[in-house]
Amino acid sequence: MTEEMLHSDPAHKGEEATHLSNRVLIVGAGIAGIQAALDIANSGHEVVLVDRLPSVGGHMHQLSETFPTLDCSQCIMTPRTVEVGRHRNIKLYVYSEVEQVQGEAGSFHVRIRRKPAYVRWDLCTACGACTEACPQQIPVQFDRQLEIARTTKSGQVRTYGTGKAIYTLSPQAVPKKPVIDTGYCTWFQKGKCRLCEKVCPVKAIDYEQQPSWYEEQVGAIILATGYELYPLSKLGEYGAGDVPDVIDALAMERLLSASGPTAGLMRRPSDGKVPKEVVWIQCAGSRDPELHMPYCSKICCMYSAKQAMLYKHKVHDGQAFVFYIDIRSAGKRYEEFVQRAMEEDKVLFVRGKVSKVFREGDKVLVWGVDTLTGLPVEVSADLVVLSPAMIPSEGTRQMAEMLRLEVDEFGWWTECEGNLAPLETRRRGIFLAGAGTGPKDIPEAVSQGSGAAGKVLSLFARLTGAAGAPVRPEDTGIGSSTRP
Amino acid sequence: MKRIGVFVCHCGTNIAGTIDVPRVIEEIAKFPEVVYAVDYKYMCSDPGQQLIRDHIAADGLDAVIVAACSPAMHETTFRRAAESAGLNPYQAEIANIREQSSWVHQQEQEAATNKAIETIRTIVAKAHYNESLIPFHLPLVKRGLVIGGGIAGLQAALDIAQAGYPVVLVEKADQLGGRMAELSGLYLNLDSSADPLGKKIEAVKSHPNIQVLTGSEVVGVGGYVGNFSVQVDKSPADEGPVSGEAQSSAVKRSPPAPSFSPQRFTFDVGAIVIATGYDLYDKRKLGEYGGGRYPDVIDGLQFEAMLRPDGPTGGRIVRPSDGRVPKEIVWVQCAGSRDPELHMPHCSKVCCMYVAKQATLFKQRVPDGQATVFYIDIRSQGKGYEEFVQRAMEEYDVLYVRGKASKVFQENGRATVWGVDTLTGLPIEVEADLVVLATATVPRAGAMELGQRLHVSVDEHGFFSEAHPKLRPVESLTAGVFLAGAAQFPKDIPETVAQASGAAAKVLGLFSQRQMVQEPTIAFVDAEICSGCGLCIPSCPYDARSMHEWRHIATVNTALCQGCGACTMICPNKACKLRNLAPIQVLSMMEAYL
Amino acid sequence: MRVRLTAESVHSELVRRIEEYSGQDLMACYQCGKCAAGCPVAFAMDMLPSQVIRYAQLGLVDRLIESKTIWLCAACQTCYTRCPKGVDLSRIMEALREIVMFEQGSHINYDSIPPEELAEWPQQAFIGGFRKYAL
Amino acid sequence: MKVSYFPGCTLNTTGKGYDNAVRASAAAVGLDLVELPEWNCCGATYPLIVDNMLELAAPTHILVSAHEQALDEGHEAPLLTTACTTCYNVLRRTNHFIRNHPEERERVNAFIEKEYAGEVEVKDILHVLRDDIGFELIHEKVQSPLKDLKVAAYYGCMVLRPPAEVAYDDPDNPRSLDDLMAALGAVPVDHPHKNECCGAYLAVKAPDVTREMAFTILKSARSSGAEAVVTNCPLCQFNLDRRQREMTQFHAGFAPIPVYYFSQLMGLALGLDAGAYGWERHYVDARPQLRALGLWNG
Repeated sequence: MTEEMLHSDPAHKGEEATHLSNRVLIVGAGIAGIQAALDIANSGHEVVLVDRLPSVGGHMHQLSETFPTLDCSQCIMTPRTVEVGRHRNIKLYVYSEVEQVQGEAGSFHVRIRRKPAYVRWDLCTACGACTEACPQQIPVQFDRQLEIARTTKSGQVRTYGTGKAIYTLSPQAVPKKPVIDTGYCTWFQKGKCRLCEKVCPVKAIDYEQQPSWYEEQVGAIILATGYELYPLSKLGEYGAGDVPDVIDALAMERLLSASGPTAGLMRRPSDGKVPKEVVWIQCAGSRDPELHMPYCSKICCMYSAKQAMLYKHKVHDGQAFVFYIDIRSAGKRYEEFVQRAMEEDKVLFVRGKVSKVFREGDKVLVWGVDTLTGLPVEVSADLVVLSPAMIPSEGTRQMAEMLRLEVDEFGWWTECEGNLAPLETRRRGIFLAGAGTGPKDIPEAVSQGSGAAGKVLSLFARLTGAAGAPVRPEDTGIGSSTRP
Repeated sequence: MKRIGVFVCHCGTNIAGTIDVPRVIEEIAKFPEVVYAVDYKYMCSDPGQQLIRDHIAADGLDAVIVAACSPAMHETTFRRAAESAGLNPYQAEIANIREQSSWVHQQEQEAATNKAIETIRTIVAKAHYNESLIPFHLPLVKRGLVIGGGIAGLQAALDIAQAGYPVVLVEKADQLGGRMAELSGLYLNLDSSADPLGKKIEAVKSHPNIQVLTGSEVVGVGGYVGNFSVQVDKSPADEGPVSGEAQSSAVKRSPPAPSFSPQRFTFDVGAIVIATGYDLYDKRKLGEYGGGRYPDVIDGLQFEAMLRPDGPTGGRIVRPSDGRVPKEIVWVQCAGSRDPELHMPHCSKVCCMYVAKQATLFKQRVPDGQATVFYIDIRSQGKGYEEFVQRAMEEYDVLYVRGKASKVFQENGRATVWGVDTLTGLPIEVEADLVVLATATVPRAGAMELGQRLHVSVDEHGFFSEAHPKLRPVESLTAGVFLAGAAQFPKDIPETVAQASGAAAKVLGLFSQRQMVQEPTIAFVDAEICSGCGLCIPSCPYDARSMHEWRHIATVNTALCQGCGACTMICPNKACKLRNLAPIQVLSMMEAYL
Repeated sequence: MRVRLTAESVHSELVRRIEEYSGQDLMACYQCGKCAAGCPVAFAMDMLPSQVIRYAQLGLVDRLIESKTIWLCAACQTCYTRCPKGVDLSRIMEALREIVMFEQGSHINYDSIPPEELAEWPQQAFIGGFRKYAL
Repeated sequence: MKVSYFPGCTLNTTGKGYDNAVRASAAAVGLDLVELPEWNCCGATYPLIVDNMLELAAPTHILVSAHEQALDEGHEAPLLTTACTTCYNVLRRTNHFIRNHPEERERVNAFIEKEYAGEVEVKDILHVLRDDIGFELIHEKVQSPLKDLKVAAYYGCMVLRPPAEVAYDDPDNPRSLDDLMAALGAVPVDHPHKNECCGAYLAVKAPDVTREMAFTILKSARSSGAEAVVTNCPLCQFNLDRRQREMTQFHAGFAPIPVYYFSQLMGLALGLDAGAYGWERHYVDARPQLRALGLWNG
């Protein structure tokens, strides 16, 4: 795609005559935002892509493998992230947040705040020397704050964080530039160390770096702000997040991932042992209008079946138990996938919601029920994986206020109309994609990403007056007789 | 002599965990023409690609080999990287040492390492002969074809048309609207679906960029992305003007003179959206439920028809057998779904929700009625769906019974369902006035044939196959053909609408280009050797071959050729060759290996 | 008492024997309940046919051995005919009967049956019953 | 048409009347049933455990006899029929197993010291009458039509399940017995439980359970308007007929209903002497009904 091609296209005629912008702001560079960005950029429009993490990829980047094909998530994603990183029509603002939006469809004025990375990315070559030199092992958000115990040479069990105070999200990160976590960095906390500065061959470390602000002019906005998981601390009956071997599903993804803190080896956090009995608990905070979230989080059934399957592939003599209320495998080849987990990997699905999870010695006891036999059951597990409710990502509400848009009582974006306008908001020129409107699996998020891109492209054509050239019957031979 | 650089990827531990990468580097550095060899943790990462670019410049490389994963994964990535460093992209090759070595020989590290070295050696031999190629440019017809006038097709057509491109919308039935027109209302808000659908239909019909052909079928498709030639037959029964209010317009219209030959339209389009939707599984195949045998055992769409104000009963819920208002209705879920042994293996996705909606509407209209639903798992995973089902239970007293029904029979005017409540462990019998089977959602009849006509792959059941289940859900595996709605797999309305807009975006992306770019790694005919025997013509699965008009040799239609190589196998004199996979390359690769 | 599920219990020797004798994969069952819904003897059973598989999946074979259900199965094959997963439950029932009879001996005593009753029975009922309920 | 015939234990003893009727009716429509020269019990249940070799020996022996008879006596094709549905089920499934399991076949052959690979075709008598003789031909031979007697055809389990191995009819909605009855001048009534199990050999262990199962079937036949039930299974005939003794006691208002063997009605319709058809063994005497219709003057 070249500029020349762009402007020779009839769909883009008339642009130059107006003050309207045909650039797009996309908030969130998860898979939905990435898809929308690529579809729009490949159609010749410029995209401003903003994400608050230091690299693009969102939650999909954290996943080990994806259902139902068990494709490695990072592997299938890399072509997209690399393309985003290199695309001439995509302007990337990572480690940044949208601070202000003014204007209307066709001309929005956007202010973006970029957080200080304390590393001058223009100089950094991503050699990794800083991270290697950093003495501070910390539990990192990307690994869901996991801390993994390892047995040292002396036989002692010691717990380590899974990253360093200066880090990049993953080896395949785009862009692959480090940031400093000031909350842990010994220099910021105690005023000493500066080891990273010493080892950096290009003098890119800048402890004095300040936030910076950027202004952008766009004609449309796509909100692809995604989801977060309900905090374990709110699930007291399941250990409130205080039991190290009770982890959430994204932490399990990291444990299963080859690029995760254990390099894909199956180890439990408390003592680094291989877990032989693992329990998955569905609907941890979902389908619970009384105490937590009333809605179904949609994807948990599938990823739990997948995780149980992957766990069995790593620990052949292990046993996986999944406690559920209803198995919701309603997608292409999903039902077959779950049945395969049962048949081939002997995953035992137990119908009944778990009531209590607690520590007993070095085990985690799970009290549940099998509603099909009517028996109360318990499992003395080595590791328990919760499927917490999906919730809107932090800051969605504030962004809604800024944009004068509606969110529902839980904070999910409200669509213009749930059935026939799922990608539109009530404001012209602002569109939605992905899990920001409610839980979605990857193909749905990707479809929506493309869909929102389609909406933007259509809008631009209308705004710029390129649309509406009536068809000429002689082109198709379909005469006017077919029209009333 | 070429200057070849080899870049070996660890792929984290995927490759390096099994293969002794340092030894690979040591060995390949000895190969002739290899002037540089290096390894890196993730070659596909930004720094990995930068490494390649840097060395193309620094070492004056004129060929690059990346020893990594399957070319299906990253060939494009590395070719682009090479191109951005000024190298012809077709001088970049992949040696697959992951899928073909490290993954399949995890237990034999020594052998895996040797195999990796040999694999790279063969690619080095190939690279020696690689030519610098330039992609072809082909003209692009900026007109879309949408097949199917349901909500998916309507939405896709509108999005494309509104962006300024002409669209032809072909619908088999005499009216637009598809299955959505058969629905009584939408779940969640229980709005009648007629209104919003009517608006969409109106928008489509009045859009100056859309031409609608109802009562029509796509009977032939030739060509390729950007240049499809389409043949559509419009049935003679529908000669009159198209109208969304066909019910009214059909009332007073003198029948057209009988004509038995359909009207044939032939035109070119650049992209196609398949939105052919779904059918319900034939309930007659469900003998144990008496489908088709008992009048008061109906399927979900038949019940929808009863709920519709414009339906045959005028919106009254009545028993087909005697026209009375049913007091007790039983819904049987998974009728033919989730049944790999006897019927369809998949979950039909939409039944749980439409059953909850139907039960709710029934209770609203017959407040003293009893609604019972037999289910295996309640699948209400959509925005507001869980709450909707819980409301059906709480506010409308719909009784959900967990267990698949086993038998339905009608006796003395009542329809009896034999089921089970697996939660109490009790066998259950419900005598009802009406039984609604939530039959499996299957592709529209004829989907397989349409797939064949379009050279688009479908799965074993007739659902159109997406290019990638995760990341390319709206594209088919055939370039220029996109998918929307339940033709790909059962979907609810919001999902369908979003996917349709996604398919439209793909069309718009394609149309935003000035012309089509075609990979140059395709077949060509060596005119010197070709004897004009013509064997290659039937061997080509893409109809890319023909005889030259006056020279007695075979020719290749470069736009159609996919580079599959079938012609090279059948050609007796080896006059058919693939660019950058010439016989001499294959032979030297074999030689390198042996 | 809570029933403790462990990796060992769900793969106990008895579970393995049920699978071996019956030739059926217990985990192929996803507990839809259609077998129980159609079973003509379910009304008389103390445990649903689907629950027989469920107890076996949970490794709770003791309870199966005590159940009346396995002796009430008439092997009519209605369950198998309609099973969406093709699980032949009557074979699982037969395997369980075999296992129980191997330990406990026959489950029918023909001596206690009045001779005039015996004379009425069709031969096939007598022989079939003997084959199902006696070693 | 010559077909090997396996009576089985029941038709040789308590079901003698059924057997007599089958043989006479078959002969009357040109079906030459040739009893196997020597035969043993089939085992009465098809073995359902994986290691089934011992239990397969007996039925295989019968199949071998049929094969030898067909060869010795020059039958058109090695075809074995039986009027006992249990025997049919066991023999048919055994044959199916032998055909599809070459390794186990070798073991069975070694055990019985024969060479058998499934050459014989096993068919239920009703299947033979339907497809090899034809109900139309039977209809033509009817001497005294059954006077619109409303009958509920009852098939039981053995000729329907498992469908892939034994069924020659729709397992959910079988028609063959209904069609035969229509050919004989009766009126088959549709009723939903023609394929439900009546309890089979539970008869010997839990007669009360069998009673309830039979009641479900008979009640439904009655309410569908049937005046009689007709079956092709001797065990079902016993369960449905005999259990009516207690039914009145447990279900007030239950009106007993005769349960015929199909061959009894066939013999009558063909105008044969039905004297030896075992009427005296019925618990619910069918003769008054037949007398009232003028079909019986004994």
